[in-house]
Amino acid sequence: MAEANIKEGKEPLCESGSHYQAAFRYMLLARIFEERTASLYRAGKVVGGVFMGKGQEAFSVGLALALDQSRGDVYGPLIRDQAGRLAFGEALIDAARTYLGSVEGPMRARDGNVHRGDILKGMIPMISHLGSHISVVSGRLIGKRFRGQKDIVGGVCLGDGATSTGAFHEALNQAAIEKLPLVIAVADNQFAYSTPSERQFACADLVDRAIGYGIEGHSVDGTDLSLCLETFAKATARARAGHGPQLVVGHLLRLCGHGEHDDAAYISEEKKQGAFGRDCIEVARQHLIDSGWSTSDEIEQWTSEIQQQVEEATLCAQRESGPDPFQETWQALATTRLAEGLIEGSPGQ
Amino acid sequence: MAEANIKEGKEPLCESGSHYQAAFRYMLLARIFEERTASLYRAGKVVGGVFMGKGQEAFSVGLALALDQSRGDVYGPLIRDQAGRLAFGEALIDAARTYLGSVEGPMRARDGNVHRGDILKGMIPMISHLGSHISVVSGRLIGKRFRGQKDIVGGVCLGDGATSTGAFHEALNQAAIEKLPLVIAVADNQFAYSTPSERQFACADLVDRAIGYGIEGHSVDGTDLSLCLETFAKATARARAGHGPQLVVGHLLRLCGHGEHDDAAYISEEKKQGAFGRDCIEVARQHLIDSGWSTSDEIEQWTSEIQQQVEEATLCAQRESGPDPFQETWQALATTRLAEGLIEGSPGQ
Amino acid sequence: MSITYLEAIQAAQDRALGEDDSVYIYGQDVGSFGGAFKATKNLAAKYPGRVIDAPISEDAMVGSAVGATAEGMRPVLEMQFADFSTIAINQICNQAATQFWRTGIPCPITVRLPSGGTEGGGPFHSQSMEAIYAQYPGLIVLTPATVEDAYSMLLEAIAIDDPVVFCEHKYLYYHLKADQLPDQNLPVGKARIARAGKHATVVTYSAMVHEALRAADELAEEGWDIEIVDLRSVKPIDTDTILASVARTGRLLCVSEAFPWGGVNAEVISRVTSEGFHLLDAPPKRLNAKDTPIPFHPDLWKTHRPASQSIAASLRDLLRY
Amino acid sequence: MSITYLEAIQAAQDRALGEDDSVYIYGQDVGSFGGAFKATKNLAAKYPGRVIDAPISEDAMVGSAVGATAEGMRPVLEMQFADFSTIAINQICNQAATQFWRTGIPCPITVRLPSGGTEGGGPFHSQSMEAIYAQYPGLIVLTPATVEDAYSMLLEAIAIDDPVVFCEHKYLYYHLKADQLPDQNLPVGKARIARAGKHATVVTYSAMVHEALRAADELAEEGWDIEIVDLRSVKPIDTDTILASVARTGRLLCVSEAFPWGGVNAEVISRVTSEGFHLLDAPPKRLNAKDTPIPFHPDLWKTHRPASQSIAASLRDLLRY
Ligand SMILES: Cc1ncc(C[n+]2csc(CCOP(=O)(O)OP(=O)(O)O)c2C)c(N)n1
Ligand SMILES: Cc1ncc(C[n+]2csc(CCOP(=O)(O)OP(=O)(O)O)c2C)c(N)n1
Ligand SMILES: [Mg+2]
Ligand SMILES: [Mg+2]
Repeated sequence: MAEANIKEGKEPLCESGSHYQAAFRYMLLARIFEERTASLYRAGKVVGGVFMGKGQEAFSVGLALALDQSRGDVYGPLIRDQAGRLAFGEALIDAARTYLGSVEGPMRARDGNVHRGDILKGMIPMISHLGSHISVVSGRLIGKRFRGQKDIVGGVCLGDGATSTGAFHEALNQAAIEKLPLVIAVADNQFAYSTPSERQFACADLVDRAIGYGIEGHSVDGTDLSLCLETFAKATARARAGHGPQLVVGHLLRLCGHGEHDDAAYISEEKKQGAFGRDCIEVARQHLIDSGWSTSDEIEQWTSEIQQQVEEATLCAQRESGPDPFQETWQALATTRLAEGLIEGSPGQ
Repeated sequence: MAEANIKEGKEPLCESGSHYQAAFRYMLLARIFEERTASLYRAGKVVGGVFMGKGQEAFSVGLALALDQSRGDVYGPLIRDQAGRLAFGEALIDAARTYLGSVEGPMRARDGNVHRGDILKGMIPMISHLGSHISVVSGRLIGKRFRGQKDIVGGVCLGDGATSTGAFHEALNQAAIEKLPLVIAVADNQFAYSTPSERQFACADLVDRAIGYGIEGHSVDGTDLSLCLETFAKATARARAGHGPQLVVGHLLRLCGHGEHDDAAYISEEKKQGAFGRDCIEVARQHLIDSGWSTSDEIEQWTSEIQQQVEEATLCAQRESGPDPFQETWQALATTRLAEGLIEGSPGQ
Repeated sequence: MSITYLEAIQAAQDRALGEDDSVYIYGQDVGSFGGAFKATKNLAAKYPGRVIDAPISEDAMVGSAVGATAEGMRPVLEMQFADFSTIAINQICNQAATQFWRTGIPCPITVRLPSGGTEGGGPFHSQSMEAIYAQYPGLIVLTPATVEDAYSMLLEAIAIDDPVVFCEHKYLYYHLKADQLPDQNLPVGKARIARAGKHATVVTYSAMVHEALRAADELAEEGWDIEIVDLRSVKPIDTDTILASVARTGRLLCVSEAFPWGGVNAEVISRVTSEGFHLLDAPPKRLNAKDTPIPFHPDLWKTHRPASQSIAASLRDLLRY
Repeated sequence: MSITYLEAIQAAQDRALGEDDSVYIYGQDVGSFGGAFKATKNLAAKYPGRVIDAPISEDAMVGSAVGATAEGMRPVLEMQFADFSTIAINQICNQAATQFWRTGIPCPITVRLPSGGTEGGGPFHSQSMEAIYAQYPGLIVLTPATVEDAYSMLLEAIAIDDPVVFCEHKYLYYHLKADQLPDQNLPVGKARIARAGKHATVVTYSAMVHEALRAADELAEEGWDIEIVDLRSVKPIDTDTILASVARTGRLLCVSEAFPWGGVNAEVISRVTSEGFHLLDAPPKRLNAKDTPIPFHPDLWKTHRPASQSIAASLRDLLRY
């Protein structure tokens, strides 16, 4: 991957070609990787479910590129943030290993697919319960404040549906009280599984929630990479500068099923043709060409490079072995002396 | 109690003398009863804690008088709603019995003080977990909708602190989606126990939350009975007319400790002298006199009548016996055949 | 005709909606989509306005259901996975479960929990939470192991005047089939002898009944006759049926897919040893999942939960005593 | 000097804050107010910025603490009452408890639960939730019964690299006094013989230890010598100490203030009967609170929970066997 020097300045030049290019390439990588994963899923080669970020790559990458892992920023992705994960610094092989059940993966096959993370590197390994990772990201920011670390930002991702959870509310309110440098990215993709937005919330735009928490809000067309980069750059800069939590709501459409098992027949043609139904990758590709930052040939070239890269990662992960139950410690405690001999599934047996 | 015909029309005449008088007398009754209870508490005669509504009577009574129990309205009071409970239709003796541990009380001494309620009469018996009664009130409105009952309103009370709970958020959002005729009365008394508002929320006024749920909001000086009556009359009428949930935030100050065990030393003189530190009962008394609706003599007269009434209720409850453990069924299930013989605290013994 | 465990659950809800207009269904994606597992397939169209999509708000889902019962409704709630019921646990255990005792007014809600492990389910889509709920007074906790029970017990759950936590096992959804739905069945509260035997008793429930049956087949080839008691309901527990079985066999193994500390196995062993101590010819044994979160990878998962092989091994130990 | 159980808890937090600057305290009203029970009295002034008032958001309280551990912090959380921890149960059991197993990164949080019944506490300010938490893998659950244990075990809880649920009993807060705080004590994980005896063993913990001691005094007058094992920690459970005691006495009564289905009593009985079946001269017995919500009125409450009289009665039954 081209690791363009996009994170140097505090405020990246959003409309610079190299920044946009880098963002686009992460999007492309995510898309191609996920498509590969989906086809492996259909072939029965993937453990667990596959949840794609199709249509959400611009918004996802927007937040992640505004964060800087090396300075200590924290990132809490959710199920549709393959693009953001890669942009934040995840190695593709880690993703491949997790989907393909390799024991070399970051979760050692104990947990799977979208639940992967790397705590030490600032990437939160989400649990499934929606909304519950937000306060975890906040806690890291609180911890960093105790440690005297300054100018840090935490970014956290969720969908429209997750805004209905009590955990979302408690965490946002807490972050507002503590005036934490937290950027909350809500990808409003118009559906939570099959449930349309009108059955999920009743405000006009989820960004309307910001005022009720006393935090700043931003609403953006999530299909437009330029706007996403710009909005997250701004929101992140505001958070870093001490203006407290920033709620960023992206408007877009999930261009796939909830998971690969779902044909999403419930998404109407009207929505697909609607304002936010366009594919952010196509939009970005066109923008790259129109602005003269790339040519279609160059993009073709990247595409085949990326396909190659994905193929390699996938093959590598597939060749690795799965976990060996007999090598497992089967121990849930760090404190070994307090771990009981419940190994046979029954105390002391 | 004077049961003035204040509930006849859909929109009560707030500025009518009789309505105001009735409201005032409920406030006075609540205040005098609670003071009596507090002194019984200090004498060690009350079971459990005592949480007073001192300073919140106008706001509390405002909601309750806008509801009409006889038409099927539902009321979900919280710990500082003695005034509202009485105005909604609670018999004083029920309150006295609960505090004094009489087995004749509505909770049969199984549960206590502020947890009392009467499900059949539309008064929700709150559990302690803050925020969790809001969706219960919503559920009753959903049930009534299924039953084809129209023009019903549910009123629910809570404090500023309870707005930080996930349950509050889930319930408000749910009510907004379902467009329920729910009036949510938030008594912002500047403290949750000892915790001041700035450690509880970061928005300017909790009414700012309304827009984020897509519901209507009202903010009112909770120390002014006229404004409270007017605001709740309006909010309730809007809810009844199908305009969905109404968030009413009252600004006031808790004029007592969190409970009678708490001297509230943490409430500053400044807050006490502040805009919302005045006693709503004094304000209302003055208003009654100034507007020529009552004389001080008349109010004196009510006061001694009420004192008498409180004395009688208290004495009556004190004379009644407490629960007899040997008469208890000790059965948590309605379905007797499925209740196990766990009576000796141990199955089958 | 052949009907799956999942279809039986759909059919029970269909019948309940059809027979009683106070029944309604509320849960995420249960409406026109028919639910994440299709347990409410076609019901929204058949019963307009009575099969309702909920926001991702488990606490409010249950709270509102409790309120609706006061208006005579009988709500059936679907948690998308049992694991997510932690978000509603306060409303289930403190609101719904305490209401009858506190007020004398029953609270007939049914909370369906798609429970238990499947391949690749992982730590948060595989949990067996029956013993968490069974600890709280005021709840009935059901764990059907057969298509027939899934059907009749769900119907009964909806009819019962108390809050019922209905733990249906996802692994059985498609794996289990029956020829037809029962007209009559054992009532809730009664355990069932899933297999008669004389050398040892296995007390179990839900998906583990089938693992135990397989283990019994294996042991039958070795000449052992294993009796299997399917609890059906873990609260209440049908202690009499268990004791009668142990009286016949003298040996007890309890099997549960839940975590090992406490739970149904410990409760059953406590009852048997307190009330039927002299019936036992050998120390009682139990087999649970391991004391770690439920692993994502199938190879780990298969080792984590009890299965026919480990049950058979435990039985051999028990019989050897 | 005389120090209460509650003061010991305050003192342990004081010392932990003083010795380790990664410790901080977070909970409702814990700051300048010193907490609903004054368990953090004076600490906010002594350790500025490290004893922090939380909003009424138990879920976010615990979630944020989990996050802070990744930065090397060791948060101590106060629930205002154990009962309110249901709001945080998902973060405790699914977030904190699974983290080490999932990622290999420890999660050292301590969650203090003011637990158990007091007069007039009622259904929602009296619960004993230790067995709910003990069921989940990845948690340590402590239940101190003495002033010394409250102090030393809380210090140890904060030092332990795993999430600890610290169930401190409200009834003991003021009732229990000691002369001084211990320099040394039994480590977490070890049970304690609270009273040596030879005719029967009572296994219990927390406030019930004192009820059991009173019952033992009563029985002593009748010539019986009762041994009492104070578990101190309900997860892990020190099975060896229990078995050794039962080996001496041949009789077992388990006593817990929690609801009767499952829980610590059932777990202990299961262990003893599985591993020490032959040690028992009589069927094991258990005594719990009744299977209803905890009553508000003191007269009901006293009957609802086990107390010295009912323990003595159970022991007489057991000894008569
Ligand atoms: C507390 C909780 N309840 C239910 C679920 C099941 N669930 C998983 S994803 C999902 C839909 C999420 O929708 P949204 O937040 O909009 O994200 P999207 O899938 O659209 O990206 C649901 C209901 C869950 N994970 N957590
Ligand atoms: C979920 C939950 N957490 C904690 C508590 C303990 N508690 C009882 S009242 C209270 C303060 C409530 O403050 P507020 O909502 O502002 O109401 P007020 O007392 O001011 O009327 C707290 C923290 C509770 N009842 N429920
Ligand atoms: Mg969505
Ligand atoms: Mg308040």
